[in-house]
Formats: sequence, structure tokens, C-alpha cells
Amino acid sequence: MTAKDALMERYQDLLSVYLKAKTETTLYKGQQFSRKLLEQQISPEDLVSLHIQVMDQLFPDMSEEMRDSFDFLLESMIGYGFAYREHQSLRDKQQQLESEIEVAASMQQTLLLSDVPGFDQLDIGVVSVPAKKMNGDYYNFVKSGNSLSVAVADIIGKGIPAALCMSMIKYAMDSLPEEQMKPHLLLENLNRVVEQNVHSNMFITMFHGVYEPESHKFYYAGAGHEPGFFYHAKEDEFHDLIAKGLVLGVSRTTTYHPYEKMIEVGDMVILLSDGVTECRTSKGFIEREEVVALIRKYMDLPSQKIVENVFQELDRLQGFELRDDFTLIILKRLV
Amino acid sequence: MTAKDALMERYQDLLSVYLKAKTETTLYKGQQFSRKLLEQQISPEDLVSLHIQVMDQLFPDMSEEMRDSFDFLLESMIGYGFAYREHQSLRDKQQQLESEIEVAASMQQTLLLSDVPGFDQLDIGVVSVPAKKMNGDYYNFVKSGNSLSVAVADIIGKGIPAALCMSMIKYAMDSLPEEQMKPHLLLENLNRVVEQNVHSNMFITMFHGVYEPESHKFYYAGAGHEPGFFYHAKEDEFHDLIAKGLVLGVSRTTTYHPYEKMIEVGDMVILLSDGVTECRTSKGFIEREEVVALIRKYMDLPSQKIVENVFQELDRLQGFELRDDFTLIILKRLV
Amino acid sequence: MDIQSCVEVRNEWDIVSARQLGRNMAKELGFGSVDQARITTAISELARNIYLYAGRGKICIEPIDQLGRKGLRIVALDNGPGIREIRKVMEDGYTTSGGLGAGLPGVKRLMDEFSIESTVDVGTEISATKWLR
Amino acid sequence: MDIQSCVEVRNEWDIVSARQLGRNMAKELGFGSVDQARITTAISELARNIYLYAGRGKICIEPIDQLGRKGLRIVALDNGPGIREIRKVMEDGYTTSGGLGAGLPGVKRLMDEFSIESTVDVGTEISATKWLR
Ligand SMILES: [Mn+2]
Ligand SMILES: [Mn+2]
Ligand SMILES: [Mn+2]
Ligand SMILES: [Mn+2]
Repeated sequence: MTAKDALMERYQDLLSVYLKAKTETTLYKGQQFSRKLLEQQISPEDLVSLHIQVMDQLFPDMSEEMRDSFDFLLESMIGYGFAYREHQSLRDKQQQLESEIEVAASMQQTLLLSDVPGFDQLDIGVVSVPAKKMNGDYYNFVKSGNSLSVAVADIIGKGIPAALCMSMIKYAMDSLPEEQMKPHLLLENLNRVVEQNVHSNMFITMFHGVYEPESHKFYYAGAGHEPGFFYHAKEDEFHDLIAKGLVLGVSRTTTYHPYEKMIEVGDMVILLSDGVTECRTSKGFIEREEVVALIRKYMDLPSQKIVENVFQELDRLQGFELRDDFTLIILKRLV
Repeated sequence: MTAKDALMERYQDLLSVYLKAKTETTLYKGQQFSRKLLEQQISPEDLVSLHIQVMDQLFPDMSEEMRDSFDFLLESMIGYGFAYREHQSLRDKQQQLESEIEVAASMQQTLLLSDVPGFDQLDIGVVSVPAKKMNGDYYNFVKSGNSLSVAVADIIGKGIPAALCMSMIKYAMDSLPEEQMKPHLLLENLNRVVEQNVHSNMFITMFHGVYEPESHKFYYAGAGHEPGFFYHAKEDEFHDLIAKGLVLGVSRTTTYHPYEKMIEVGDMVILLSDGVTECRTSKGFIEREEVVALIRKYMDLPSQKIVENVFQELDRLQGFELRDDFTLIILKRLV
Repeated sequence: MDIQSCVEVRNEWDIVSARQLGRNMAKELGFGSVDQARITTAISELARNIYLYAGRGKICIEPIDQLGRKGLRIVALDNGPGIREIRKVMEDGYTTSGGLGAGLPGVKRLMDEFSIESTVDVGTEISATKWLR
Repeated sequence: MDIQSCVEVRNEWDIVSARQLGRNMAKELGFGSVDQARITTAISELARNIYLYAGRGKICIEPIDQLGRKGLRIVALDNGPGIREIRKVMEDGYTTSGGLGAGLPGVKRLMDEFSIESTVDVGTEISATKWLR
């Protein structure tokens, strides 16, 4: 008995039972049968054909018109066979693409994102979660001498192109000369690289800062990046950490303004991407104040716990569907 | 009249006409009707339901059993409705992914692949065609002083991860010091970068060569890369251009052997990726000799024409479905 | 209106009872036969999920009337292990392959409204609505 | 065997003649009703392509017998503009949307064997075979 004969016999059994007593149980079995058909990749027009054959057997005296009407239904169902086969092929393709993206994303994770460095004077916390598989946000920590440099960048755009662009930023930063420790100069350098190498419809926003433990000064500069926050412990107040400057890649000759700030014990520098402040909930975009309120709520925890808790709350608010890559970094001065 | 009523009316017309005279014309119209249903994203169970409603109207005296059997068919078709809706959602997702990949591929094209340089003494031809959208083959020309350096690399693996990896190679090469002009040293340098930065299950094969126009010498070295060909005009013979060496990224301490060859007028250096020699046709893999025969066939044309013609023939042989990225470069000494 | 009827789900036969309950109410409310079949299929899937992953739970069906707009709501409740990764579960899987059934994204597509709340080790509540057109 | 029958395709009604020819031959050869419908649908698509893109051409249908294995072959011929990018045309498009019909990938899937040869400014020859099971 071929697989097809077996299916026909099963369908005939089910249909006969149903016609004798129209029970919900038999309909449930019919539904499970159709699930089996799908597993065996049987096309919808085959199901109609199965039905017709079984009807021929159960009702040998069916009127000719009735019989003919089935042929017309069959003919009309063929188009759905196309769609069904296309679905199978799309599914295979999609699975392959997704496993590729999975691999690329894990490459990105291990290669491009730096570990959080151990740094005596600062308690550091980081979360960076892509909206899709590939991250278009970038962050980087570099210890150089006694100083700690921190970068956050956001490629305008998401997904694969942004990831490709981000890998460029990573290698460009790696090959920059050592004046890295001056944020505004680093941005000027990087701006030239981006302007030269990146497509003119791709832009990158970036914040770069350097903490010098001797002077307790934080030097920073920004290229069109979402402002971070500065928490002043003495006043128990949050302020915006503004660093004005053009996004990277617009003009070769852009210069950036150097900023600096004293960091006292208990102060926090909070860096982020616009995926944090532009969380979209069912009630509209959240306000920057709400992010501050969340940080305040968890402020007494270690930095890593703060950023994780803030992420979890904002993720939930958005129904677990991030609209944009989400990066949040907190540096808290311990001593 | 709602859209649904209109569909029902149309289906009833078509079915009635068909039942009166079972013509091919009506069946054709039935098929076109189902195409219309698909355009309007009507689910297959809706088509069955449409059929049932029309049957109810056309055959008010239908036996109860006959009527019930339709309900059973409808129930069994619901599973196909799932598949159909999933198809629509997959299609949307796939379209989005593909447009992302499209953007990334064009970034790759414009950013990562160098132009063929003008070089008086050599006639240069290049084709590099990805098997899918993103290219995992890489080639690069650099003019430095009077010399011309040429690189061909193949990332083991295809698609998005390979493309990401390739962009790393590009930026790594850009930031190498100027000893670039010694192929075996360049490979040693690059090997260290790859070993450090690339995931241990990613490997890269590479061929690097430098042509010095004063001495007419071609210096080269290879890292596990598919051998090219050398065409010796005086003897009218093709030889393999072998450069032994371990693939990049295996061991930090790998060294590479320097090779050199005199290039006389009319000689050709032919570099390729294994996508050229491992073309798979319905008769199995093609032989390296067949590639040589193809090159010989078009040898009298300009280099760019040779590589294009060879590509076209091999593409056709494979039914226009490349299994691997395809890169073929020809350098012919003119004077 | 507040006439809610529930079926305990402990074994596979309870799935049939839940379907029957849903179909009766759908018929009463005036849903056509395709929508009846869709609603019962959605109930099947939700009940199967309870039976397979939570062991036991219940399916409640209620007619709804919001400002004259009529419909039917299915609520699936369990005190099972909960869903750790709602994001993953709601991702469009390859639900029609491998005999996994329609899964939650499939149910979401069969119905007009869908919501899910789940807490690990506490349980899951899924609610799905179909409006009468 | 070499009994080939052809239909000239110049207008939409010729599509129906080509279908009729294919259906008759499929019936004669003993194809079941689903396969008959699939074969005529493939013919429709190929004939429509000729009508839409080449203006005119022909569809030939022939029974085949290879070492006792029986089947039916459809050959679609035209001297139209040819297909510049066969690769693109054969890519899985979104053929069921936008009313484009099944397209060539759809035809390929409906039949068991499929081949295409096309030269720009010369024409296109597509051949598709269905085996009797
Ligand atoms: Mn971004
Ligand atoms: Mn962003
Ligand atoms: Mn490769
Ligand atoms: Mn290769």
C-alpha cells in the first residue's frame, strides 16, 4: 500500500465516521489529519483531490453536476498549490539566511564587542542588545596607561548593513594612532575615515570619552549622538551630558569641541544610544525623564545590575519587541 | 455589495457556466479567478467555504450527507490556512531581509572591491561574482611606486558571515605597514591578524603577488589558496602557479615561502578562487584542464573580455546557479 | 455580558470538549462555518499547549459585546512553568513543519486580537478574540 | 515516439487551445485529475509568458517514453526578445503576490523537469516534463 493509498484510506475512514455521527471528536481528528498532510508536505490541491476520490467511493451515484463541480474546485485550488510550494522553498531559504545571520551575529558578538574592563576606581555596567539579530550599536573600552577610554556609536540604520558598517568602525578605531586619548581628535580622525569609506547615505553618531583617574576628569566629545546623563551625587541630581557636534561622515573637515567634567565620588556617567530614550510603548515614546526615573530606582545597585534592570523594564514596556538597538553604559566613581 | 459577495457571485457564475458546458475556457477562467483570490490574500479555506456556499445555492436539495462532507473538507483545510498565512508573513520578512542584504552587498561592492588600476605594462581583467548576494571572495590591487600588488582571498564559508570576515581582511590590509610589497611577509602579518581576530572555525586562503616592471619579475606567496595558472607564451603552454603555505588563521607562527617568476611579453598570470575550478555541472565537477581550455579559447581577446567570456560559459554550464563565489583575474604582460 | 464557560484541560479528550464548547458558542453568536472552524482550531492549539506544556489548566470561552460590537473571546489559563522567552515563542517559527502545529503565532493570525502574559513558575494567560463581521 | 502537436500563441484565446491540447494528451496518457490540472496550469503560465513578453510563439506538447517511463513534455518556443537575466527570472520571487502568476519558478515546481535556453534578441525555449507515476 503506498503512502497515498494509506492517506486515502484514513481520510475515507474519518469522513465515513463523521457522516454517521457528526461529532466534534471526528472533526478534531480531521484537523489532526490535515496537520499530518502538512508534515508530509502534501499540497492543498492534493487534499481536494483526496476528498474527491473518497466522495467517488462513498457516493457512486453522485449526480454528474455534483461531480463536475468538484473538478472546478480542484482547478481553482491549483493556484494555492503554487503558494504552498513557494512557502516551502521560502522557508528553506529563510532558515538558511537566518542561520547565516546567527553565525554572523555571534562573530559580531565575540569579535567586535569588547569585554568590560576591570578598573579600580570605576564600577562599570554595560548592556547592548540588538533589535534584530545583528547589532548596529557599537561600544568599546580601551585601557591605555592609567586612563580608560569609552566609545558608544550608533549606525543610522539597522540590521546587516549597519553591522557591516560597524565592523568598519571597529577596524578603523583599532588602526588609529595613539592620540586616541583626546576624544575630539579621535572623532575628527574617525570622521575622515567614515567620510572616505562609507556610503554617503550611511551616518554614524558617536560619543567618545576618556576618564583620567589622577585628575578625576572625564574628557569627552560627541558627533550627533544622543546625549547621556551625568549624575551629580552631592546634589543628588541628574543632568544631560551634552556634547555637540556633527554626525560622522557628513563633511571631511568637521571639527569637534572638547568637553570636560570633574567626577566626584558617587557620581555617574551614563552613556546610551537613542534606542534607550526612543523606546516606543503603546502609549507613545517614553520620555528621557522616565529613563532617569528608572535609573534612580535601581541606583543603589552595582552598575551592571542597574543597566540590566533598566533594560528589562524597558523591554517589557515595549512588549519584548525592541524597535532599535539598545545600548546603555554606566560608569560610577567608587573612590 | 461587499468584496466577499462579489467574489461569491463571480464564483457562482463561473461554476454555473462550467456545469452547463464543461469547456477549457471556463476552467482557464477558474484558474484566473484563483489567481485573483491569491492577490487579495484570500486563504484556501475561504475558497472551500466559497465553494460550499455556492453549492448550497445551486443545489438546494443536496443530500445532507453530501452537505456534511463539505464541512469535513473545510475543517481539514484550516491547517492550510495556517501555512498560507505563515507564507505571507515569511514573504514580508524575507523581502525585508533581502533588501537589507541588497544594501549590504552594494556597500560591499563599492567599499571593499578596488577598481582595476591602469598599469601601462599589463593588460588586466577581473571578474568577481558572488554565488549569493554577498561576496566571500576578495581581491585587491594596490599600486605602490612602480610596482603593482594583487591579492585574491577566499573566506571558507559563504554569505553574510563570510562578507563580515572579508571586510575585516580589507581593513586589516589597509592598516598593514608598507612592507606589503613582499608577499610572503604580508601573508605572515595578515596571518597574525586573522589568528587573533577571527573565529577559530573561519579560515581564509589567500594568494598575494607583486609585479615589478623594471625586472619583469612577479613575486608571490600563497596561503592554502587554489593554484592559479601561468601562461608561458614562448612555449604556448599553461602551467600551474603553485605557492604552498598554510591557510591564514591556523597558527600564529606560520611562515610563508617566497616565490618568483620572470614574466615575458605575452605571458599571463591567472589568479582565481576555487569557485572557478570547482564549478559543479550536472556531469560533476569540471576539471582544471577545462578552465585552461576556455581561457585558451578566448586568449587573443583583451584580458577583461577573456575573464568575462570564461565566466559566462562556466555560469551557463552550471545552469546559472553558482555554487561558490567566482573570482578570476588575468594579468597579461603587454610590453 | 458575563457568561463565561470553562473547560478543565487535563487530557486529550478535554481538548475536544473545549472545541465543542467554542463551536457551540460561535454558532450561537452567528459566526459562519469558516470562522467556526478557525475558532475551534485556535482552541485546539491553545488547549494542546496546556496539555503538552503545563499538564493542566483551563480554557474559558465568553461572548463579548463592546459598544454593540460582538465577538467571542478564548482565554487559556494555566499554572504551569510559564514561558521564559515570550519573544522567541512569538517569533514566526516554521510552525507548519515538523508537526508542531500552528503554535502561538498561528493562533494569533487566526484570531483578530491576541495577548499573552506569562510569569516563570507562576503560569500563563493567553487571551484571543474574534469579532463578528 | 514523435507525435508532437503544437498550438500557435498570438492571443489570450490561444492560451485556452494550448491548455485543451495539453489536457487531452494528459488524459489520454493516463494522468490523474490533479496532475491534469497541474499540467494545464503550467501550460497556461508558459503560454501567458509568450503572449505577454514575446507577442507570439508556440506551445508544443508531446508524449514521451524513455525506456518504458512515460510522460508528457511541454515545449514553449518564441523568437521574442529573450531573457537577459535568466538567473533573476528563476529566482524565487514573490510570485503569488501582485498578480504576477506563478512565473517560471512556479512552473518548475509544478513539473518534474525543467530547462530553459534563451538568447537575447533571438528567443527563448523552455521545456518542462511531467512523468507518469
Ligand atoms: Mn542604529
Ligand atoms: Mn539607534
Ligand atoms: Mn568562500
Ligand atoms: Mn571558494
